Amino acid sequence: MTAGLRMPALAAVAFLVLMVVALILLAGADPASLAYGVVERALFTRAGLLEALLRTIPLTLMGLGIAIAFKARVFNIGMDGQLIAGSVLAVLAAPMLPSNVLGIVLFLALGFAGGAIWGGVAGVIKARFGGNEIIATIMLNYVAVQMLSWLVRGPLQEKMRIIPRSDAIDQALRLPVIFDGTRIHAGLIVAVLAVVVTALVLMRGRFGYRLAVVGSNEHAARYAGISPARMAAVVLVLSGALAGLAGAVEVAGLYGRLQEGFAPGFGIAAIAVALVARLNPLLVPVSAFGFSLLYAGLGALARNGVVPFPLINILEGTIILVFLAGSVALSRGSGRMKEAVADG
Amino acid sequence: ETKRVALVLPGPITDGTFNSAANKGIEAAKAKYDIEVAVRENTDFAQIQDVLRSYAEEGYDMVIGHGFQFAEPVMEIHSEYPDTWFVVNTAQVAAEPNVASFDNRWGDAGYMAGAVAALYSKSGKIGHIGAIPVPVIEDYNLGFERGAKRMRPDTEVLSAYVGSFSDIARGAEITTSQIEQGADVVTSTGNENVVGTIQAAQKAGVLAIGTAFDSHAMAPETIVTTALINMDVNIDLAVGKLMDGTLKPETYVLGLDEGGIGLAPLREFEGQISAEDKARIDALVEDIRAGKIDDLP
Amino acid sequence: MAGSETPAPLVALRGVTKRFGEVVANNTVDIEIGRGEVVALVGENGAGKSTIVNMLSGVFPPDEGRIEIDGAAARFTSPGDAVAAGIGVVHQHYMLVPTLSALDNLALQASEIGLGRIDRAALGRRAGEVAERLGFSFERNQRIDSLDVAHQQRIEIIKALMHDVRLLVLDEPTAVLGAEDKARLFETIRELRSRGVSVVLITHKLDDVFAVADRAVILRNGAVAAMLAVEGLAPEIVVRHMVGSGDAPAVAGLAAPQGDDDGPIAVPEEHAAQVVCRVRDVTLHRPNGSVAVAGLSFDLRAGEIVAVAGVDGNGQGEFVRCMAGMERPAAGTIECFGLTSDRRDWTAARLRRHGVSHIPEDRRRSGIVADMSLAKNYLLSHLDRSDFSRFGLLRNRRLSEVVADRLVRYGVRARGSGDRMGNLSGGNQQKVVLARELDGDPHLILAAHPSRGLDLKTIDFVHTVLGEARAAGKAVLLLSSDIDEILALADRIVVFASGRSFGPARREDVDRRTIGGWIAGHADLPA
Amino acid sequence: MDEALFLSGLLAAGIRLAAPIALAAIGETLSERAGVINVGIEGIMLVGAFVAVLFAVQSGNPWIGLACAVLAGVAMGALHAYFVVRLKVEQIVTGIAVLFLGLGLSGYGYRLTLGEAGTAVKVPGFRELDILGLADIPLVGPILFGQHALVYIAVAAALLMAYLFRATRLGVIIKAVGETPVAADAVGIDVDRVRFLCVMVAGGFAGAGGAYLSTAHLWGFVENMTAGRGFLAIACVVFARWNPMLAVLVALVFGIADAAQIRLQSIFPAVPYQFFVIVPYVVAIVSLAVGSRSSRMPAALGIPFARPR
Ligand SMILES: Nc1ncnc2c1ncn2[C@@H]1O[C@H](COP(=O)(O)OP(=O)(O)OP(=O)(O)O)[C@@H](O)[C@H]1O
Ligand SMILES: Nc1ncnc2c1ncn2[C@@H]1O[C@H](COP(=O)(O)OP(=O)(O)OP(=O)(O)O)[C@@H](O)[C@H]1O
Ligand SMILES: [Mg+2]
Ligand SMILES: [Mg+2]
Repeated sequence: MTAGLRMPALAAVAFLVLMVVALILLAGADPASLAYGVVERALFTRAGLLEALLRTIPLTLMGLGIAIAFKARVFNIGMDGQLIAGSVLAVLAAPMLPSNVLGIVLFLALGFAGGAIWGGVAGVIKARFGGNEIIATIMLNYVAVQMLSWLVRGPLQEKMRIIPRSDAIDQALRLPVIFDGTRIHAGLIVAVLAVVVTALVLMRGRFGYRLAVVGSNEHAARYAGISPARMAAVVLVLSGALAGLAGAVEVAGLYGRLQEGFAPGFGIAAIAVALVARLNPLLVPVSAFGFSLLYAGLGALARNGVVPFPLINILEGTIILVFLAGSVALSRGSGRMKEAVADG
Repeated sequence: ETKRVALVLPGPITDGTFNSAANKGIEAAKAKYDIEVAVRENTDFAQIQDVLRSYAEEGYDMVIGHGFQFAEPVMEIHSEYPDTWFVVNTAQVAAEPNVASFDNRWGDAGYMAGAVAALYSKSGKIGHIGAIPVPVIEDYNLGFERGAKRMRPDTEVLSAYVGSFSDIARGAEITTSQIEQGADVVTSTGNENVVGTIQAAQKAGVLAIGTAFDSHAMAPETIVTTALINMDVNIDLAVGKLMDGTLKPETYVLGLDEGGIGLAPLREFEGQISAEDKARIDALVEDIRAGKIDDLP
Repeated sequence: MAGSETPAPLVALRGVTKRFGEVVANNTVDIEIGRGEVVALVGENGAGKSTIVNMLSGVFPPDEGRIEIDGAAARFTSPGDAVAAGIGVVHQHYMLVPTLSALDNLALQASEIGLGRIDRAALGRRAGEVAERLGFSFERNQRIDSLDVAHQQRIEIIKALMHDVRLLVLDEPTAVLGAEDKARLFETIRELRSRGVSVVLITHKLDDVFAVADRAVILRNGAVAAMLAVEGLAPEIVVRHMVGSGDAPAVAGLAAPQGDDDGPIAVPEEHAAQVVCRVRDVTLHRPNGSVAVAGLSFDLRAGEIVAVAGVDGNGQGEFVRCMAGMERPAAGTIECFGLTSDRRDWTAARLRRHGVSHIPEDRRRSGIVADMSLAKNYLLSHLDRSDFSRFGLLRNRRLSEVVADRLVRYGVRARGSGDRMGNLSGGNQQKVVLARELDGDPHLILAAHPSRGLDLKTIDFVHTVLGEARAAGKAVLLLSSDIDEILALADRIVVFASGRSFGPARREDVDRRTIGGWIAGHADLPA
Repeated sequence: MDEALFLSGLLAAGIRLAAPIALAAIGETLSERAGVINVGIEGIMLVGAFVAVLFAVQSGNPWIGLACAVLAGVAMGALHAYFVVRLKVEQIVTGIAVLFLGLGLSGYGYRLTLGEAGTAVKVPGFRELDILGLADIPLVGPILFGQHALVYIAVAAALLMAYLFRATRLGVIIKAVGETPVAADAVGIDVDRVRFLCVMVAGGFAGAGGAYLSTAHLWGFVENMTAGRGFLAIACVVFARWNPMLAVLVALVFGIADAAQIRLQSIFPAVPYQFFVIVPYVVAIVSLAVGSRSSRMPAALGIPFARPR
């Protein structure tokens, strides 16, 4: 079927490329050197690769959460809020944690729990009252953002009470850097573990199986004694927990304190990451790294400022579309929900 | 020889206030000094470190972070790049050998704005709409209230926040609600949301006081004056000191004397207040300059 | 006389071949359908019948060969083309929109009324006339997903008959129809034939063939095994051609039916006593809220098969779903394995863990996961089987071994346990469901229309398995619209009709007439 | 202050805040009913907002600006449709790309055209109507008769679409295409064509929503001025169970809740403003918990249609 779509797909690619080239020329820049700049930063500079790798950590954790949820056709749009909830709970409790490895583990666990709670709210609303999770999670995002905004100006604000941010957490609770001379921290290990565990549960575990059944045919699931409602709740808790974990990892690994907007747009990015990975846990880190590379490359473009900033957004959108169309032209599907929940 | 300066902005250069002002400043500096300039827009918190590092690694002589949120990342990395100056705007940080900061006295600016607003208000109600209570905006807010009370102790000062720097529509609605509550002179701080406030004032036919650079042209019949936050001065100072090597790792607080803030001319609105009110405004400005005001934020 | 003047047949398949991967669904098939001719298309599950239907209706084109209409090659690129060519189809898997009302489903295809406002009165009248002709009840405003399969089938048939078509293709329309409805449908088919309309009827029931067909086309492994005039044809011949190579039913694993068909196998006493489920004063409602059955009370014992008969839509479906923990009775209680229907723990999960297995009535909606492999479909009710998982992880190899064995045993036509369920033919899907639900020795088997869509051979096999289950002391609740099946299997029989229940009566105390009477709603006969 | 005045001000503001969300939601309802979700409407709204300003300024007539905004929205919708309907790629990912594209195109276009002059350009925007001169009736006047033309257009469109779904065969077709495309296909309906058109129309509505923001509610464009309204629109659609009239109502409740929190802020200056900003969202969550019987999304939403072959 995709074979018949090859020409239309290539046409789309051509159209997009021409459009972008035209827009770049309009800005008086040279498309070739500009493209080179992006690719170079993304692929051929140490800094670029490290930047991407760093971004890959949270996107992987959150992408896994999305994979779990979407596999059950539970649409968790609330990762941003769950991430905040996780980091908040962890930072709140940080002063009470022991200053050692156990403390770090507990810190991350609290992040996990915080995300689980925030996701659980949506879960309860869905399972108990049949409220749609898409609305619940979107709304909970806004609430979490404002709550963070209040906390860093109120109860959690630093001693000096000047800047809207929390005090730094104990140095002992920070995730250690694992490659000297870089910012790559132990969160990378956490992410790898998460990938392994999620892959096992989703692809080999009974729970993962139930999940896929619910996502694939609710009625059949019900007849088999699996309650989609219960599943949806569990799934929202789990995916929320992974987002919360990501939040705790970002705080413990990079910033050491709470501050507004420390993970902007990660929620949406995670959805793209997971879907491009066709909800396959093993592909999620790959997809996450891919998006991070794109992001790092475009960052270089944004810095040298040869083109107006909005062109960066245009490129971002275009590259995603070109990837999608390209994957059709190469007659691979493109992570359709249907295929994603099917199991061959 | 040519030096390279990078300006890192939290928002877009088209916001008509905070970021536009900085951009205009760097443009001016470019014309004035022998420098090569790069501007990075829409830098969210998660990106700051990578952006600063990249510029430093690319050998820039000075990287200007436009906003308090740049202070911490700068402090974290500056020692790794001793050949690059890190400058933070609207914050008070400094560190050997290469961190300096320029902090405009937003509080004083708000104070003057409040004073003018109080004198131009017929209803005795004025309002300030902030984007999000970041330190400078809180200072401005506080100054606005105190300045107003100084001129007319019975003035009622409304204050509300948009909860976003870019939500121009909600900014306009909040302004409208304050106008409905009787405010007849409003001011606003933030980014795009400021445009919303000015438009709401324009539609309702009440007066507004601009912030950042002189925005009189935006609505000549609405904008009485502007509480100038002269970002261009920050940048001119920073670059100038970089060029002649006089830049020190310290915080430069920019008040009226340094030209870091100011009050735009009243223009055609001058006639709308009595001569003595006008005199009081001029006097106030002088007193602030002379440090005679005790309740500045 | 019909159609004989014109040389070219109405529709002809010429050397049509269709492959799905390595599966050859149709192999150089040549069939001619004359004007006003009724052609019966028969063959075992997976023989390729529905594939032909799909090509005739433009769902997909043949890989080789062509379809001719009036002797001219017809190139169907979409079902739209087939519709335009005057071909009406009732698919084996109904093409209805569950969330729309019956009437709106009819409006969907009524292109003649344009895109604008639907004159529901007029459309309802037209539909009503067709329904009347067929003797179907037709509730225009019922949502499809509130109807049982039999009523959905009726809507499909009305849908197909509402338009003047030149060729009407019916894929197993009788699978879910009771005797009454079937007779009326055949009446209609004959009447269509007399008006020169041609009909292709797909069925697994030989009586159907002899009842209406002029010719029987017999498919085997995707190829035409024989084309015979029904006139003076003997059933055995048809069967032989279906099964192939003259020999009696003997496909791998298919045990021959044991015991004689009339009168069930004797039941060991010790089982007969033990009560598995108590049904007390149960009242059941139809989807539209009306009372279907009131005051239903009986005990279901180990080692017996109790059959529920009656025209569909009289509460049978609801009753089975209640027994399965999918619903609760409107009044009264059901008690099984210490669980009671008025308590919270009356859930499918709990009941299944107590050994209740359930062959759902609506196979496609509730019985299978089309996107999953056969193995994963089998797993659906064996998730807790200890040898299927180790350290909480599934052992896929073990699973495939077991499933592969079942596929052979049940004669499922599939490439293997990794095959996608949705790719199986209807009957083969049903076989997989049966294999799944009859395995892992359940204590109570709820079998709703277990032999629906199955070919003769497999039906025998299923009946045998159910018989064995009974002999092994299982309790079986059988729901069927086929009196013969009921009489062949049941120990006791309950009939739901006209808002009440008849029986349960012991098999030996009733005969076809009595049951027929009850189904028709006459109480006058002994109960 | 005077309660009545306060109330009418509240409602008027609520309507102003609701209008752009409602317009986008009406379109998205159509698209999702046909089985296509477009999370990129935020981006399309931005394009609409910019195009409306640009052509209003060029032509001096806001209506021409609106028309161009709708066309631009349709074009963006066509792009989305080409990918998800023609190429059958993942809908949400495509939507995210459309979001970035719209954000970029609007900002870039703005900088190439009006950007230099910045916010100083005079925009000939829409003015509130005064239907039959009834707008001056105290209190109800401004609310019922003194709104922007686009508000009445939105309500009319929602009514029309409700009729479409309830009474017409086209509505039945659209619902079938989003619910059981294979059934629609079987009776000869071109599923992909129906979807393509619905997505394009949805784009047009989003464009109009943007135009309302930049030429009616405000007179001017700033980058990213939609500030998340596109996503609120999607929430409204789901909340309204894919019913266009309800979608408008939900949007209105949102708008009023927002207008209310704005006013509460200055009434209770002591309470941190964040607690007011979340009011609309909390309202939504609570009403989800209490008011909602479970709502099913169109069964084929997000799933490309392809015949077996
Ligand atoms: N979401 C659910 N809804 C309804 N019933 C469920 C659900 N999850 C599990 N069950 C029932 O409870 C039983 C035991 O639950 P449990 O979670 O222990 O499953 P399991 O078979 O142990 O698999 P796992 O090791 O993944 O948990 C399952 O066999 C199933 O019948
Ligand atoms: N979409 C498909 N993909 C792969 N294989 C298919 C597909 N459709 C049908 N088949 C295979 O083609 C063969 C014929 O299927 P078909 O549905 O025509 O059988 P049938 O005669 O209708 O059987 P039944 O009586 O059970 O309906 C079967 O082996 C089936 O597995
Ligand atoms: Mg078939
Ligand atoms: Mg278990």
